[in-house]
Amino acid sequence: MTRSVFFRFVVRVMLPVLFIFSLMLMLRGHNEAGGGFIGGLVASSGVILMTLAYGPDEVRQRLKIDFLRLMFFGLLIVILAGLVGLIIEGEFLAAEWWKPVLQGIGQLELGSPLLFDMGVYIIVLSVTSSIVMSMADEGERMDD
Amino acid sequence: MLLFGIVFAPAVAALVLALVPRSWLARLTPIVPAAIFLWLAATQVGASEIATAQLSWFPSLGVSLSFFMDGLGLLFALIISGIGTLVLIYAGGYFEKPADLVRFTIYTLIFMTAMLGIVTSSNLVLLFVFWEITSLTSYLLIGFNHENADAREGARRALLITAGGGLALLAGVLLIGVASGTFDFLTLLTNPNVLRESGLYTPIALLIFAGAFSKSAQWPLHFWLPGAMEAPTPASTYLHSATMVKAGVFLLARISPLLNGSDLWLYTLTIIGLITFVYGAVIALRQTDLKAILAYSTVSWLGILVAVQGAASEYAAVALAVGVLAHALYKAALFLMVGNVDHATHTRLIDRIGGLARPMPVTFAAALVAALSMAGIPPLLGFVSKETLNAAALYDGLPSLLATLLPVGVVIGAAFTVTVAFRVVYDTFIKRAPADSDLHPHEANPAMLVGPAILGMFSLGLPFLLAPVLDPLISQTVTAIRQTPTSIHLHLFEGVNTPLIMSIIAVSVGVLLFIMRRPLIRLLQRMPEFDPTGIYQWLFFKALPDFANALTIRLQNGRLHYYMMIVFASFITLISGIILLARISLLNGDVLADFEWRIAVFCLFIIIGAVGTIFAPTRLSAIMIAGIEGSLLSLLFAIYGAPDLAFTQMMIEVVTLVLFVLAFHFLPDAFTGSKGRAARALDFAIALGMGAMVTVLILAAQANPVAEPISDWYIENAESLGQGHNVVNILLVDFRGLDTMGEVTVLIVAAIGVTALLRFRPSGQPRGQYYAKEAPAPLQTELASENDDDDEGSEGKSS
Amino acid sequence: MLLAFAITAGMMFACGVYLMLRRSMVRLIIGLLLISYSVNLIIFSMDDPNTRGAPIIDSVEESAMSDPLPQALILTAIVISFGVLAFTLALGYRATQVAGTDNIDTLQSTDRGT
Amino acid sequence: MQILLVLPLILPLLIGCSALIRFRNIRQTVALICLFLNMLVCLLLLVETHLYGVQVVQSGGVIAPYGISLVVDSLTGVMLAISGIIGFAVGIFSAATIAANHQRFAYYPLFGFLMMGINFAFITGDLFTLYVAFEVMLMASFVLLTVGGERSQIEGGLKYVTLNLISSTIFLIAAGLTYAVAGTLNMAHLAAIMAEQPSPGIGTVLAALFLIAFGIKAAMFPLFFWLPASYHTPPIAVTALFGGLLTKVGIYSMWRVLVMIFPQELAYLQPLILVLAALTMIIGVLGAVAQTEFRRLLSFHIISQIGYLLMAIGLLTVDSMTGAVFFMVHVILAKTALFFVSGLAYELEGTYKLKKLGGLSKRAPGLALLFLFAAFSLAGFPPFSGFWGKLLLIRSGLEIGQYVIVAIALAVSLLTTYSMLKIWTEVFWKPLPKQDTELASPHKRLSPLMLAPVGVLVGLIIAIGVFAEPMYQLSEAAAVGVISPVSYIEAVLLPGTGE
Repeated sequence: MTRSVFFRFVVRVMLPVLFIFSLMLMLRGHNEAGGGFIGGLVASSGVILMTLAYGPDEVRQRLKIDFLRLMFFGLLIVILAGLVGLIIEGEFLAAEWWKPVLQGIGQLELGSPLLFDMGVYIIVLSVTSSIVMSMADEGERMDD
Repeated sequence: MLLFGIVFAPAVAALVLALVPRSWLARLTPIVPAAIFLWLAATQVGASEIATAQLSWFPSLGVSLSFFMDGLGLLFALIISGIGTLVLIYAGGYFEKPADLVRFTIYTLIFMTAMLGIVTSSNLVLLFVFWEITSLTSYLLIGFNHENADAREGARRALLITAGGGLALLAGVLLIGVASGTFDFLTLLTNPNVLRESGLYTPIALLIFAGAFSKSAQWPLHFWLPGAMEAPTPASTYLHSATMVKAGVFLLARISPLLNGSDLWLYTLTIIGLITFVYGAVIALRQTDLKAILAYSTVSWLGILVAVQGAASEYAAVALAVGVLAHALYKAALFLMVGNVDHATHTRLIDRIGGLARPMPVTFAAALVAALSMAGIPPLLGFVSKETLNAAALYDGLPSLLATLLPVGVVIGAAFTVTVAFRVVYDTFIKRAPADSDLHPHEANPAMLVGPAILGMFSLGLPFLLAPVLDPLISQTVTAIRQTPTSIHLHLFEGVNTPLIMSIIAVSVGVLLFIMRRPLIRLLQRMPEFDPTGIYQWLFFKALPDFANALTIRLQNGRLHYYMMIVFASFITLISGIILLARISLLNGDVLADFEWRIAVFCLFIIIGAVGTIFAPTRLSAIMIAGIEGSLLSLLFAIYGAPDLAFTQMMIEVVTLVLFVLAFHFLPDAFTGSKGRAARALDFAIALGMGAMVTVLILAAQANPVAEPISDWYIENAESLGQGHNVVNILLVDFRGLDTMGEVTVLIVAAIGVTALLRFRPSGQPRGQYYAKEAPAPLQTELASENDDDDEGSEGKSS
Repeated sequence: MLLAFAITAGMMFACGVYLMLRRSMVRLIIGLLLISYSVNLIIFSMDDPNTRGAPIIDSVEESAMSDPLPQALILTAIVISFGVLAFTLALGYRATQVAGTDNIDTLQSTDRGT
Repeated sequence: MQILLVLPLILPLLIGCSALIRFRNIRQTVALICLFLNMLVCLLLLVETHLYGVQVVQSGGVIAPYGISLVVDSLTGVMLAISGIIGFAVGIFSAATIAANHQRFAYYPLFGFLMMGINFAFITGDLFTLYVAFEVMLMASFVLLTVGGERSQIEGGLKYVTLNLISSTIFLIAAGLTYAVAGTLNMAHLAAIMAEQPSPGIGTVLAALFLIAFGIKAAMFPLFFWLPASYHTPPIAVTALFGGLLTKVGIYSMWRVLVMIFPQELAYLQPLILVLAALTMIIGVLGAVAQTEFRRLLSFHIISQIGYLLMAIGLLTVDSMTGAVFFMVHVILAKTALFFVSGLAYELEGTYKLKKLGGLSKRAPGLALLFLFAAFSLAGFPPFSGFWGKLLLIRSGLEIGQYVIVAIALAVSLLTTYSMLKIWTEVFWKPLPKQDTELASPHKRLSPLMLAPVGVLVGLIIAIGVFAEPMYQLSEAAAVGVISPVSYIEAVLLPGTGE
């Protein structure tokens, strides 16, 4: 694949923006449009852009994340979020909220649904990224 | 409760033997049936009470482990245990390898339990269970020497025929249950007309006939029995002559009080039985294998045992009881004799042997007695049997057709039986051996002589013990068959009467035929034979596989296109059929109420895009158009108040496009596979049909709501229960979190799948290139032909 | 507006089916994609089209909110069909690779032969 | 209580997460422990349901019909128990037979996800969740089917995937339309609503949609083509798991959705289902007759047995459903055991072709005995489980005078015997063909780990045959629970009364 320098530059600028945007989408999901899915997808679009710009091998070197393993951590988090409800409320997946008020920042809303959404975020991110990178690998081999 | 012991003792012995497979233990097992025989003979013969035993088994179905020992069961149980003892003793000398002896003994003991179960069960389903187990053990015994293809074939044939009959019997038994509400024989007997009065009498009777006839080798289902002669001789003796093949006869006798008396019963049994009798006797004569001769003569005798039951007279019952006993005694002896001859000369072909009387005197003596009994020569038991049979054939309650047919048939069949009996003994023992034969015969070992000797003694001795031994037993049996208390007094000689004259005619003719047997046999062998084996072979090994092959190759033809067409066509047919038949309304008035041009045009664009994917000239353009479709759809979602949906759809769209491009960027850039115009038109019709169905389904669902949606609850409770404002998100992570859990699982599995598909390849499939350059193998038309491309291990290789 | 939705969904489905029947691997997968769009639209049309407010509390009147349940279902369905589609793509890619052709009807060996 | 109903989902998911463990042996041990625990939990659930009635958990504490109810009634209990047993058996068998390089690609995690999907499908009380469960199951089966990448796997997989995706699509449409019509997705709620609707009506259309969707999954005629195209291609442990369980989930869903929610509509479709059942039986068994390869032959038999289960739906009486549940348990056990045997024959002789196999009754008498029992059970001989299954189904047909289907079922049973004898004759009795003796691995022995799962399954087959009454009681409870789901509806919709 031919990758232009300009494209690489754009991607480098875009990446942090996309990543922060995706986290924001995930966190606000409970109240406004957004959530783990969308967040994860946006984050993975960053990885996709990187893959297109640098090729899968370089992305692996730079990110040092094994997405195939990461997704199982995401699944563990999802299960954990379910178990929180089971242990505290006695109902699997029951919502459990913890809302400490922090001086100067305001009220934080932490809860098992948020944990759940985080798990979903991680899974969607890592699944999409690993699929795209596997496919891109194939393209690399083809070029050889 | 002793009945349980009697029935299951052999099976327990088999289990012990299976756990301790030693030949000395196998040699001890005859003790079990011997004990059963002695106990039965000592306590049950002449007993006034019928022993019963019952245990609950499957009460919901009305099946219990209930046994009873009436006269009919007793007669058979004595034969089963008595001959079983002798056969097991005989086997101890017959088998050379200890492992074979153990295996044979295990099978035979299990068979013994099953057979005892058949004759003592009072529950019909229980009877059927045992019935099928005898078929299975018979299968294993016929295929005992399974290295031999004939043995495998014979075993399969026997099982297919008897299992087929078994299925009919099962249906019959279940129909009895449906008609009467019980499977218990003794309960059924309290109202013996219950089946005759139900509308199901004819099917029940026919199904029971099918079961009994297949088991008892009645013409034209008899042909499995000669094939069963591949079994080791002790098994043939026991199963295919003395006991199992009589199970059908037993079943008819057992069920007779419930079903007899109709024309169906009378004519079917008499005519089929008579045909079998004459056919078997005649065909037996043309055989040259000693076992085949005996097998056909067994078929013949089973025929007459069925035929006499048609009229259900007292004479018939007596003839049946004495006939079963006499036949078991002499035929078992003859079979064991064949085993000895086979052992000594390594051939069973009657043309290849002769003059065995001197080297094998004991065997000869036993065989002679048995053959004379078979021929019905006084004063042997066979003679008594023949007399009772003739009397039954002359029963004056028969309709005129049968009144002539039966006696004539009996005499003809009997004459041939005489000839066969004489031929077997004469040609084996007395006639000089052929000049070119190289026989070194020797007398069999003692274990193999016990059986024939004892059986001979019974055939010879019983006629002189009629009053003390046989009369009570036969009386009990007849009482059980007819369900009316009867007292029978048998006589060896009753004066000169019609039965005796019939006997004399039969013997005379038989002797005459024996003298001219050589031309007769040659004539018979030249005659065209109606052999159902050919039909069976054609049906099961030609027609059936050919049809199955042709059908399967047409249906399962490997073309995904055709599979999808069938699925879609089924969908269209079923759904449109139901909508038309059930008159589902499609329009509820306001489908156009909130019509907006803006949206209509928008929808039109989507439709144009969809059609565009079809006409897109290249792969890339098709993918791009599909991407635009997704974007339009997400806009539509946005317009109709679904921002999450719109956003997700949009993002997914981008990722999908990237994947498409990555995956198919390197493939040859041309669509293939388009076929002719007609095929295209059919595809088009199916596609349009599916689309129309979707449209109709949406309209139909909206036009016929039956309940209010539950969704208001979510909006009302989202804030209080879900602690958030975005109801869709709360649904996903709170209310319906399990869905989401399943969904992310799908994603994870998909990621594993993609990685595995792309990375894990069999050796020989290099990555990143094509290896099937040329066209694949041409269509196969023969399923049976070997396709080595598809062989295991080489599946990955390039074609 | 239901009629427009119904016809649109139907046409998308029809085009999807037609593409699937084209015996071409790429078109098969595009067909599957179109069909999944169509199904999303089918479920989406279950809601009353007069309610166009996003189901986010306090953003609009509750009576103007669209039904959140079909949306949640579609979201799940979209994501699932994305996973499935990704797998199918990889499978289709590998199939064209082992067969050396885009033509699906050449893949017959597993049904035939013995 | 709570945790018990969730464990059949969590334990298999944990197997999935075991992919994180780097060492193959530990991963395998974890998987086997989880499968064992899963089996125990499932059996415990069966016992509990039998003693205390329908068990319900509202996930997330959201009251029905708004949340997703997890429900274990008698039918679910039976299905969970049998799938737990099969799962563990296949797990052990996999440990003995699946090659190490196969395991590298997350074999056990995929297996876990598949079990999760199956359990999820059994346990959920929500129509859309059933769809999700199906997708989990399907996706896992897609991957298990194609891991290895042999050409045959790719080809078979493509057909399997495409046709099953069509099925999922139809299912999804049906679920969406059901929500449009009845405004709910909770099965208990739906059953209560649909019971009051006149028939035929829109419900009949929905029932027909579900019939097609589940008909594809269950491999009903004429929708079965994906099965013979693909089932023989993956490693035999996978085939055994698929052959034993997957199509049966389709049948289970028919019972749960068609019989429980749309009984009146189903009555309208009954004649059609009977015809389809007959054709499924016949085509399946004829397909088996035409095969000369061990696994293919068994694969076609799956279809034939599905016909028997469809016949019960076509008859739709308590007796027929009881027979069907009984038959289902039997056929899952027997089919899995037979696939195991075919795999072990392959281990010994390196081929699945009947022509090239032979002599196994001498070489592996234990295996021969196990095959004989399983095959005779499948053919419906006493004293094995298949006999009672067949008998109950046939009796239920005779009771309501459906003689034609009964006659067909009996004839098909004879052909089943015929093809089982074909395998027995060719593989076990026939001497090993001479020209292939050098191909066979003459010194290979079967390890106890390979034989144990077959032994246990065959032991169960015999146990069910001999102790048929308890199994009948369970089946009857399951059948009654589906045909008149009052207790199911009450337990889900009126919490507190079901306990």
